[in-house]
Amino acid sequence: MIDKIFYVLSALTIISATLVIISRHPIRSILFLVLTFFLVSAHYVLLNAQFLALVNIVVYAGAIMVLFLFVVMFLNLNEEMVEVKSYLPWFAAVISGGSLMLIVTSALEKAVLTSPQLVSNYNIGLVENLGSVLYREYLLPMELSAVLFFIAMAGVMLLGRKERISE
Amino acid sequence: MLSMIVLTVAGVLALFLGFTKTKSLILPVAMLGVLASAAAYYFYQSLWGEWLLGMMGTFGSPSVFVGLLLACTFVILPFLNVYKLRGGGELGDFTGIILFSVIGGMMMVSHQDLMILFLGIEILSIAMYILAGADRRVIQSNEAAIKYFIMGAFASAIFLFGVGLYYVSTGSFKIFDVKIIAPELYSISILVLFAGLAFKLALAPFHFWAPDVYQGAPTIFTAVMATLVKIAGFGALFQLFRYHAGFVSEWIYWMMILLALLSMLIGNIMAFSQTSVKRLLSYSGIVQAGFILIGFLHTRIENTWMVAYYLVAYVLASLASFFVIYFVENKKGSDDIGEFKGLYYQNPVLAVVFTIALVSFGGVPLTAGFMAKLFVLNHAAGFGSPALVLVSLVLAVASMYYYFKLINQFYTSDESGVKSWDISWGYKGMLIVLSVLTLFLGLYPYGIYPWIS
Amino acid sequence: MNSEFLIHLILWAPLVGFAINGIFGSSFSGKTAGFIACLGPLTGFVSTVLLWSGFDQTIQINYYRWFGTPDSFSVDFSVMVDQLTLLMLFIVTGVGTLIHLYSVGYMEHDKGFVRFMSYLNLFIFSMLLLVMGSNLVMLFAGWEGVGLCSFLLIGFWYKNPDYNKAARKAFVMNRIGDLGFMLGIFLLGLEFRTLDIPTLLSSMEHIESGDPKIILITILLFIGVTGKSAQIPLFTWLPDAMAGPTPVSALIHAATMVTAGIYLVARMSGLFNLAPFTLDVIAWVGLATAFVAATIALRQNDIKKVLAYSTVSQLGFMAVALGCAAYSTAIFHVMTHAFFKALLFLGAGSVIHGLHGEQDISKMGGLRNAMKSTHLVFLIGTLAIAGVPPLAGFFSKDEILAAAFSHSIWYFVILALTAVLTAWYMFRLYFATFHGSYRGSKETEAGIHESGLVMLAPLFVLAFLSVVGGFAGMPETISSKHLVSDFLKPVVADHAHSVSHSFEYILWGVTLVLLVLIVWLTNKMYSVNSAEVFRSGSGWVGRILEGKYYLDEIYETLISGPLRSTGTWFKNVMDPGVIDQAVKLPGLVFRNAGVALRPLQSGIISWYMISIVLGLLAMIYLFLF
Amino acid sequence: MENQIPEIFNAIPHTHYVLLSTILFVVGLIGVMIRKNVIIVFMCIEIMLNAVNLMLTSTSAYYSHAGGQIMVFFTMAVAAAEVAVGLAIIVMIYKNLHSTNIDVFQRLKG
Repeated sequence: MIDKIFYVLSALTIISATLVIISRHPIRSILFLVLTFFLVSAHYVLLNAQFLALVNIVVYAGAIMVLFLFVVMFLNLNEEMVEVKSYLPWFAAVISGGSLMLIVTSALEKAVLTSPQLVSNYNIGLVENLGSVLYREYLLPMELSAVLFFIAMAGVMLLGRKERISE
Repeated sequence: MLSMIVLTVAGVLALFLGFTKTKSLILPVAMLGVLASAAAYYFYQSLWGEWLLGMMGTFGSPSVFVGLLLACTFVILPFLNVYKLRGGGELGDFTGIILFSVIGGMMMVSHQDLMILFLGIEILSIAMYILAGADRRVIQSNEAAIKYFIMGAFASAIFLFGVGLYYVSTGSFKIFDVKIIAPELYSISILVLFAGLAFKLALAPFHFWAPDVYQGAPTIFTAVMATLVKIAGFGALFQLFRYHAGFVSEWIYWMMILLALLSMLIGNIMAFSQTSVKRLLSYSGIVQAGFILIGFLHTRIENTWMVAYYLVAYVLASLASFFVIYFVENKKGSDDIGEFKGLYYQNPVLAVVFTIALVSFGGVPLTAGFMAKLFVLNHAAGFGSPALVLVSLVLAVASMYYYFKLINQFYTSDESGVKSWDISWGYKGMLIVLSVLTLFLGLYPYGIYPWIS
Repeated sequence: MNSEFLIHLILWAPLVGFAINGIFGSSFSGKTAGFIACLGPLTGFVSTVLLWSGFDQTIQINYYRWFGTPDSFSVDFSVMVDQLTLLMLFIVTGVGTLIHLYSVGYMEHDKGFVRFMSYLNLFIFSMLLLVMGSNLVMLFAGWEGVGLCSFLLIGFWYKNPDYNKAARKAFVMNRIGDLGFMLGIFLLGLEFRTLDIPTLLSSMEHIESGDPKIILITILLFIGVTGKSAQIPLFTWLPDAMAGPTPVSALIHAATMVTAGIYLVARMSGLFNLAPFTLDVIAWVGLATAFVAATIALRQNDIKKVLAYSTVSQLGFMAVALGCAAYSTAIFHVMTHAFFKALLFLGAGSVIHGLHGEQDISKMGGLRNAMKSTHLVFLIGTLAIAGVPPLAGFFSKDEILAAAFSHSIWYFVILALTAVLTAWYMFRLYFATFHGSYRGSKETEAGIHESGLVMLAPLFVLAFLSVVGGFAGMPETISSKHLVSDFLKPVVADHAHSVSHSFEYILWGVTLVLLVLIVWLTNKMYSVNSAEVFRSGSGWVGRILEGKYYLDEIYETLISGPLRSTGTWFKNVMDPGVIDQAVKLPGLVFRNAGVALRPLQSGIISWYMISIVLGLLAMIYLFLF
Repeated sequence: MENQIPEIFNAIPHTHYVLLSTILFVVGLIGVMIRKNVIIVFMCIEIMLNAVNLMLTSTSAYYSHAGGQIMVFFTMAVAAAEVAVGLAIIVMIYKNLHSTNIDVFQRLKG
């Protein structure tokens, strides 16, 4: 049962991601991207990572995609863009993407990944577990990511401000 | 940790001072912050262990590279003053962003965990995307920002893919005590991580963004990109391979040789026919990065000094040349090679400083650049790759051609009738100090040996 | 005085002069700056004399440990003075002082006077570093330093784009030579784990003669020599470098810098003796250079160009001496050549000065009346270089001929022929300049004037030296004491040469007869009133020589079309044009490759990202599969 | 949920998840290379980040190692910061050039 769910979900995820990159219409791309995020969240639920599933929907589908949508609307880009018809980049992209996939696949084939002794706790994805790990083991990156937001904040203010030149 | 807190506080202060009327305080505060941070780093290192939770290390190479980062920032900060002209609000932003980006750099050079490395790269890169686009009404600057941003984000995604594969193949983000579960996947992950870092370092064939971005970005920030990012990137690479040298096999050695050669070759070839000096120097930066990479063959903690010495030589010359370009560009409105004609007659200090910087890039004896190349090539010869030494020597000599073509311009008398002009003594003094250091380190490399080993 | 102190003084005085003039020069009057600049080499010269008077053994001074690598390889910042260095010090500081003095007069009206003098000081310092350096890195530092100064000084009058080009040409050719030198040093360092010259030479004892590694190293070093000492194939920069001010031509491109290569080989004579093959190469290159340059000089009309080609030719003589392992002979010729060539250049400078910049000998003539002193010293110089006994050039050239004769008859024949040519073009120059009647315009004739005392004094000193300099090395036929080679014996590993006395006498006799003949012929041909004889068109030989074998024209055709270039290149493979060609080739390749690669840097982000991915994939395929 | 084994760990091998993430990553990669609209290119980069997130989360679950999921947390933080800055840059450039077509940005080249 669960394996069927997995395969259907995976297929849907890939299809929806593909639709993102082949839709001519930016709004459609955004909607498919939101769908992809939901599907990925479903995978998280399957993996017992409820907290991430929730965060994924809130942050990605909620905040980030709304931002995208807002910008697209703001810039009035909700019509098709005339893209130059050239098959060379398609060709190069598909071939290089395909070979990257083949490389990883062939490396995966030789690998024996899960060793049973590693699997001991299946509840790590729950929020109480994650929270304690985050604030105990991973406190340093947690605090340092504040710097990241400082920069983003200062940067957006800087880039958005009108430029004044007083000689 | 304390030093990073100090830097953050200084950065936040700078941001807030930018909103108030007391804008002249920004730079002193920032520079004091850098000094305090350095003091905190070197005098309270013993306190670090409990704070860092094994995620960052201070032993060995990190302390050298952090020192370099802070010193470099200290030199760059006063030059931000030129942005006072444009309504000081931006000065606070720039200062704050640069201070924050140094924290990213510190994370990169002292990481012991890929999580920290990734965060550090992002902090530094996002800061650089913003700085590249700082001249918001100049289309070149806009273009530089978007190019850097799109490609940088793409490279970050690839780097993150490497992190993911690393995690799959080892079950951890730690870069020491590695238990390899899937060797093939592990090799791929190391290669992908390397490629991600090579992008940030502008090593061929991942260098395409560099000339465009360096040319388009405001010159002062080009100097930041050419120095801070390179120091942080090479520091991160050093830390990564210092721990992994034992795990990855021979191929990494050949890969480094290939990338070094490719960078030197492509950088040289492209630099030959450039007319924009910033662009020329960005290609020359690619060549220099190739040379530095030679110092990574068989990365060991004992090699730190060599890489650090090369970086010091490179940073001194880069800062000097980009600042000179800034002043010329500011005066004449373009960085075309023709604008440098007769520079000696217009402003002898700038001409001489730039000459020394270029001569050092080219590796003429008695400059730091010569020593740096000599150490690196000696290292390569010691590991039995005479062909590499031969080719790099030939390329180093070939590079002299375009450096000297530029130098030639400075001393050609110029009929355009541009009057001689002057810059303030503070900047002049800084530039002269950079040149004197270049010469001093060429004459007495041991002057900094105790600091970098 | 303490000899170590003297060495410090010799080395650092010019640098101090450079620093003072470089930093405070703008606030000095011309006289002060000139005085300070002259003080540097003068101090050096006086100290050298003092040092020589109390000299008994090699002195080495280690300033500090310059750099080292973890694998116990280190290089000191150190200088040493032995007999060879001492002799070179005399030349560098002595001739240097005279030329400084001369420049004060020659350049006083130039607005860049102070800058010029400070460059000259810097040059002297670099040259001292070169001859005093006790290890090859020091030597190389000086080597690069003189190259840099030469680059700055050639292009000193940058208003003319030609000068710019000349400066760049000199630069590129020298870099090719330097590359060989650098590789040689690198290999030496790898092989022997030291670059200290005395240590290096003492470790040569265990090495067999003809070791391929040694041959490779010496060939590489010799490539460096061909660049700096203007040997075939890297000689064409030197005549072009005459674009610089005349004192520069005299100091750098005749007396000191170009002899650096000869000095290097003499310095490393122990090493070169182990590579007979390299010595043969040096000899043949020297022969070719001497002959080709002398033939080109026959038809040049620019007074400085004639002297420049003559310099190249004389350097070829020195190289032949080196190739015959007669190192002290080569150094002896370096010394005498420094005297008379500096004299000739400065005399030419005086002529040019007097004629307000005219350099074409077809527009000169009859100057012996207007410029009596210059005429006298120039005549002495001409006699000296032509080899009239008993002037300086006679003895040194005679010695080289003897060495060549004892080595191979072919060397001797070619060299003797070249010596005849030398006399021919020098007397042609002399008669054309000072005899006949003035061929320039009437207005300029009125302005002809003799140079001032500041310029003439050095000329007289040099003329005196050109007369007596040769007695330092009289052949054993005359005197059993050869001052130069006896002095250099402890440091230079000469092979013994001897020729029979009767041969010497025949040689001298023939020389004298030929000289008289040449003087008579050239006087008849070139002491003329019209410029007709200097025009081209006298047969194909003349045209080729006049066109400098068309080196420059061939180069021009090549540049004009990249498409045509390949074809022309093949056409000219057997032609001397290939020389200039080959020198330009790396630049051409790089430039064309740059043009070819530029489309890759298209500015299109998609393409950049594709290339990132392709690069990544290529790396994975190359290294992991 | 007292540490009982979710079915998925028995039914699906870990490699399938890695493969799925790789496919998603490659889809994003292709999108980046072929699309001309900067905003869409940027969205494709988001797909790539998400693919890696999936890889990290699944690996974290299979290895019972919380680090992976913490890393996802940070990746999201980074993505948010990147989006903020990136969209600001895009808006800025749109104000000057009135286009988001990637081929318009060709002034700097050579």
